[in-house]
Amino acid sequence: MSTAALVHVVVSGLATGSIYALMAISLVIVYNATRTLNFAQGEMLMVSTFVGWTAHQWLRLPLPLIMLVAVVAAALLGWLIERAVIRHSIAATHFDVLIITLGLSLVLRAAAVLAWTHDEFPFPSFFADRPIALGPVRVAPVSLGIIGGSLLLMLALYGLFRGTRLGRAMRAVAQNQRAARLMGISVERVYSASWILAAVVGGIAGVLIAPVIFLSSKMGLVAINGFTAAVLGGFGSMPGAVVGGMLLGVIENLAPLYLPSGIKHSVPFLLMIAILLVRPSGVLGRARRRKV
Amino acid sequence: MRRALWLAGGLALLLWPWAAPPYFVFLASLIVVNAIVAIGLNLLSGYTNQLSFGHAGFLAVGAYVAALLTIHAPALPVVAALLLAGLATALVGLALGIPCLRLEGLYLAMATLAFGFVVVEAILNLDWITRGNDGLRVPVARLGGLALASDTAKYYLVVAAGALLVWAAANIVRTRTGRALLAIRESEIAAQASGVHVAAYKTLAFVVSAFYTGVAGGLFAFIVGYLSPDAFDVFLSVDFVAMIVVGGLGSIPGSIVGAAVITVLYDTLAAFQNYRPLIFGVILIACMLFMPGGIASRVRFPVLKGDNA
Amino acid sequence: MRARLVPFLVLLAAFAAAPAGAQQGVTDAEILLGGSNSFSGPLAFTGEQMTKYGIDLYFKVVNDGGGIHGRRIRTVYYDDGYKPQEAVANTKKLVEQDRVFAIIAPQGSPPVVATLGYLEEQKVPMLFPYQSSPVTRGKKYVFQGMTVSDRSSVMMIDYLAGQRKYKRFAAIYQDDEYGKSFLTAFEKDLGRHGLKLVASESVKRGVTDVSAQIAKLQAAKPDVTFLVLVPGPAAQALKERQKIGWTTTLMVSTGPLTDERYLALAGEAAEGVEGLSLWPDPLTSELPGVKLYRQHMQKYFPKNEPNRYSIAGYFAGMLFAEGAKRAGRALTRDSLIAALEGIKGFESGILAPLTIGPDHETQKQGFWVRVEKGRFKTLTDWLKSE
Amino acid sequence: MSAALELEDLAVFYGKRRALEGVSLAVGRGEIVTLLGANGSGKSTTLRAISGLVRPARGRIVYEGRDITRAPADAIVAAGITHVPEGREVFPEFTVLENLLVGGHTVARRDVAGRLEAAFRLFPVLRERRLQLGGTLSGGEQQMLAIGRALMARPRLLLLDEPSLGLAPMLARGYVLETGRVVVAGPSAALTEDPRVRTAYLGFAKAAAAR
Amino acid sequence: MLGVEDLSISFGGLTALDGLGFRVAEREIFALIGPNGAGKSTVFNVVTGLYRPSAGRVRFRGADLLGLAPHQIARRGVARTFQNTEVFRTLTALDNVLIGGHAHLRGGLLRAALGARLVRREEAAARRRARALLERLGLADVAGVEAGGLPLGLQKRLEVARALAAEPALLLLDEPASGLNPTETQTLMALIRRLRDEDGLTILVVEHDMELVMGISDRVAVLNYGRKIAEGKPGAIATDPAVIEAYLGSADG
Repeated sequence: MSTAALVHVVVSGLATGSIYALMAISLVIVYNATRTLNFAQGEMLMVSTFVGWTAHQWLRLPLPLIMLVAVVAAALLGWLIERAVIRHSIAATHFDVLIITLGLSLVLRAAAVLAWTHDEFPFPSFFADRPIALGPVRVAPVSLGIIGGSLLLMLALYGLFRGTRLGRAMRAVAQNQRAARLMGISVERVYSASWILAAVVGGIAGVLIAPVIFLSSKMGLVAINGFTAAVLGGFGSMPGAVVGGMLLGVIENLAPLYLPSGIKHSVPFLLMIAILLVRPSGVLGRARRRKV
Repeated sequence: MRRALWLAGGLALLLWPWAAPPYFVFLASLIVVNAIVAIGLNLLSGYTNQLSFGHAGFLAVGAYVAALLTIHAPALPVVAALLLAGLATALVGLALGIPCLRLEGLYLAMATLAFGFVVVEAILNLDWITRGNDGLRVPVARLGGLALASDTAKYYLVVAAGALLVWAAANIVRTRTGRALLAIRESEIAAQASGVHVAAYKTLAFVVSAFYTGVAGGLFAFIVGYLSPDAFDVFLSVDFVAMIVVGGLGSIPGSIVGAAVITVLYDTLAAFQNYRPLIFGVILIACMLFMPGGIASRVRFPVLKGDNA
Repeated sequence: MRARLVPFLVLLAAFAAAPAGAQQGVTDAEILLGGSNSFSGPLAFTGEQMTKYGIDLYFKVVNDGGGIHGRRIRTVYYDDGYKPQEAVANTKKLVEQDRVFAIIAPQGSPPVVATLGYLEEQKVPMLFPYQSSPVTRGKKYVFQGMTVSDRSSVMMIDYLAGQRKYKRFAAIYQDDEYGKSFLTAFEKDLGRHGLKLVASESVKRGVTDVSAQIAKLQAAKPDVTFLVLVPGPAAQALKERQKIGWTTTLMVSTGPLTDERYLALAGEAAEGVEGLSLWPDPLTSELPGVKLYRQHMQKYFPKNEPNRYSIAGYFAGMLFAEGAKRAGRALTRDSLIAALEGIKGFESGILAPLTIGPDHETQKQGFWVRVEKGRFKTLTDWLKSE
Repeated sequence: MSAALELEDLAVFYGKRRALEGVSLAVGRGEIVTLLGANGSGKSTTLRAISGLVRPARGRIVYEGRDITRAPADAIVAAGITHVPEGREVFPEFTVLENLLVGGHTVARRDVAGRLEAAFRLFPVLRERRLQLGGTLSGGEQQMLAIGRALMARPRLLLLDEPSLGLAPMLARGYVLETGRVVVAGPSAALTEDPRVRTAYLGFAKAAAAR
Repeated sequence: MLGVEDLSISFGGLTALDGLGFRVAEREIFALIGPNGAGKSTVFNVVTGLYRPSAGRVRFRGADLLGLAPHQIARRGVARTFQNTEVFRTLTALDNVLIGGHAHLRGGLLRAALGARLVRREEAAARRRARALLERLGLADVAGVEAGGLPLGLQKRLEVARALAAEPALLLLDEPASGLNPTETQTLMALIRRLRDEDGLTILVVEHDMELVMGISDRVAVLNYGRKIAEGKPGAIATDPAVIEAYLGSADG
């Protein structure tokens, strides 16, 4: 295996890793606000991407507008789900809410099948597949584009969380809901904002990844890698989500190069189990302790 | 009164194959198998609050062990095959349970999810014995000289095993072990302070849960007759979780009712194709929003309770 | 408890497998067929197209034309989501509850294999299962639908190694029954030509990135690389090849893959790919049967685009109708089987003239195509697989 | 007396457990009022009810003439009541600066800098530690941070729950609570002399009687 | 009986215990008092094995408790109640008490599953004992009620019953009187005395209610900022200037 090929494989892994990271970030945003694992995150991404694509089919919109439509659809969907379903289960245990999001994922996927069939569709991309040569190394613009786009989004999120009132409020709610209320933060509004924000991040991730894995009612399954990434990084930690996603993407790509075919496909899961055993709260996670 | 209820129930179970159309005999077997899994899962998730999204993995282990034993040792009576399937799965449960002691809630759910995937991969990769993707034909179960080939014969096997396991589970949950598990669910700290070895009981819950699911796996192998890794995907694990959620966490009768409801629901909805997941999802959500304790919280089960109820 | 059960069990063992009614599923007015298929899970698209838009399409045509010997054909399908245990449950339900005459076009090896034994035991015909493993060969009650992998392999290898003289072959295959059965067949047929696979890489179902597999294959420098995949990953593999600028290999798609869908997904990356085509192009072929199929689709399902899965289902419907017609008014399972076995040189207008032999295979030929400007261009006549 | 805050017959339940039973009290403008009582007597619950963290089952809370009994917590902060909770509850993963800024969540953007400066002037040590994480401060510093944070919103009524942990309370007027009821009320001078207060804290009356 | 020596522990920079030491004699009622945050509950958590101190020793009947797991400590005869009550909320009062007796039952999983006679007999006996305990604590009426639904006062008593079911030698009571009304507190005081006098228990109690502390304790230790600032008979403690200052501030504020 040449170095050039290796670089390509790693870059390609970083590209999918960025998407995993975005998925993980979406999950973590909702988790931090509501302590809920959103099993429907992947399906929300799928639906919003489909909406963007449908707008494209009808109106022949340019790509940036497709992205906009998808993002708006995602935000609406996130808001709707939070207000219509999740808000009513505030008294329920986390376990119950988990089942609710699981039910949501089934409903969304089934609804997507009814609206858009089981078929797979090509999705327009911002970036070309034809390689560009950087010295001896060839990289695909699409990989660089996904990585770049994701990094930009992550940077924007970083700015949002660090620099804005809403971001600070969301972080405060993540640490201590009661204290956040005492600061005059409306926790309910943060819930809504979190679902919307997570959906928007997912919506962007969907538009970025759809040209690669194609648009279909089952594309939401990519979220499972987001879960793995989030766990690897330590659920609740944003930097952890990014690290976990990138790590997963690269390892997933390197495993087939070096490991016998017997175990290469289990690598993400073995990795997850291994990390959980060594660091039960993930690479960058923090353990919580109950007080008596 | 209670005795009369038991008698009526038992009689109904025994006479079912004569009263019901043949397909419903098979369906009833499937319900019982799922009920055994649900009880096992409930002992882990409902009783000790250790969430598992990997029970399809345990089911697979039990199914393959029972099938392989029957293939390679045809003289082995089915009872022994089922017992060994349960024990082998319990061993796997032990191996998974010990490291999982360190994990809580979400992380445990994720680790068990990963376990489910790893089991499927293992079946694929051990293809010299499991035949991987080609799948494994399960021979007819034998009890001494008797071949349990018909659906009715299989039904009696399943019902006998199910009755025994339900009875045992009811005994377990209303005595010391069951109380210790519940105590752990309610407050690990107070349980420790009462002398409950939390780690041991959490592991025990994994082992017992795996045993139940393993035996169910063996029964599953015999009633379905063919095993392939595709049978045991993560959605099956989710179905099991749905069973105990719908039926009621921490309730043995709830597990049985939940298994029956979900199995029958699946069967009824099979013809609705694209609407099936939609309806199923809506039911899950509605159940959680409007009946969070499951069916067990709405219905009083007169039997199977301790004398303090 | 157990001791008391034994007499019951003895009784039941004797009672087992009551004989099924000879004309089950056939009335004066109707023939009832059923199938367990994928309407969810990885093969949902295929399942839906084949049944609702394929088999049922042809049956609509038949029914509107007065049915077969005055009997309309009705179908009932259940979803198994590609899970064998659900296929078993569905099949039992179809046979025992719905009391269907025969099972038509179940899909995927695990569900098909899981129900095979039961159907044989119940003497219920399994008609035209859509899966490529040779497990169904030579069974009395089974008539295989899709060209099985070893036949595809014979056609592909004999053409490429024999006529085209390629020497180095590699494969990227899906890590399941479909992929592995092709891999085994390739090895065997290459062996006949004194060759072997220089590299093979597996891809997991639902994968997001195949860059590592393609990089490894490239390093082995094959002349020909087989794609034993489903449309999504196949398109990904082709795009991946484009990304690394690997032009020195001929990509060849297997029969089940050679399909307009991966062309649509891969776009320009599919240009120059060759493959074994099992079906004429459903959109452009001028064969009389295909034209009729398009007309019928336009009439009954104007919104559904023609594709290879619906044409496969359409063909299955046609074949059943042909068998039932030949069996005459006194349609029984055995008479249907005898009628199907008697089919010789049947002109469907879609495939080459069909003769069903003792192997009970209903499709065994394909032809060679190359992708040019986004369409399959036919390069050969029907190839021989025996 | 023109009361800034008035509680009328307030009752609070946690599930089936009664925490407050008909508490009535008043706080005047510019007044420092202390709630006394043993653990579990309902002091914290009273404050939580005022700041909207718990919903009273019965009774009224009137603040500056407005009924805020059912107002959400964020509206109550915006109305000018802030609450320094028991155990401080600083945000451990926020820096001191961020803790203060989040305290100013309801403050107009242009006023934040001024409020921040005021907090730093009040507790200079917070300025020194402004980039340190809240969770790493010592107990006393955390308390200062908690108070500074509550002052960011420029409250007109400040609720302090056990602000000093054993430091002398500066009393103007006080209420003594026992099992969710007010048992003593009065000016602080009278309270310190009241044997029931001493009993509540040290059981002095009892001990004295025993001698 | 219980000897605590030189105990130190800190959480995230906050020192909770700082070189604390005290001894409790057999059949003594010993109270730990001090303002909130003085470290009283931390002592309990160290003694019962929930926290591991950074320095110090805990000896119980001559054996070192440090390094033992909480359930092992419980099995050696140390039982406790909790400040914010940790009853098993969805279990009945009777089941709560039965769990308290967990360590004294032998019936393992297999025998229980198979309904062995030993288990059935043992269970029946355990239930009799548990009912007797409930009776003794005035909880007989609520034996079948879910513990979480009981009023706080009854939950506290239930915790005592559960602790007693473990047949301990040393009983740790963490703020048993908090949230109780004066009558309930009086009943509680009588109970604690009886436990010592009739059952021969040694009792370590953390409490804010001075009436209770002064009324029942043989000796009292006062903690402030994790240190012991006074120890002695209740009467002496109540007049100790250091103690008064810790509670009410120095006279001149």
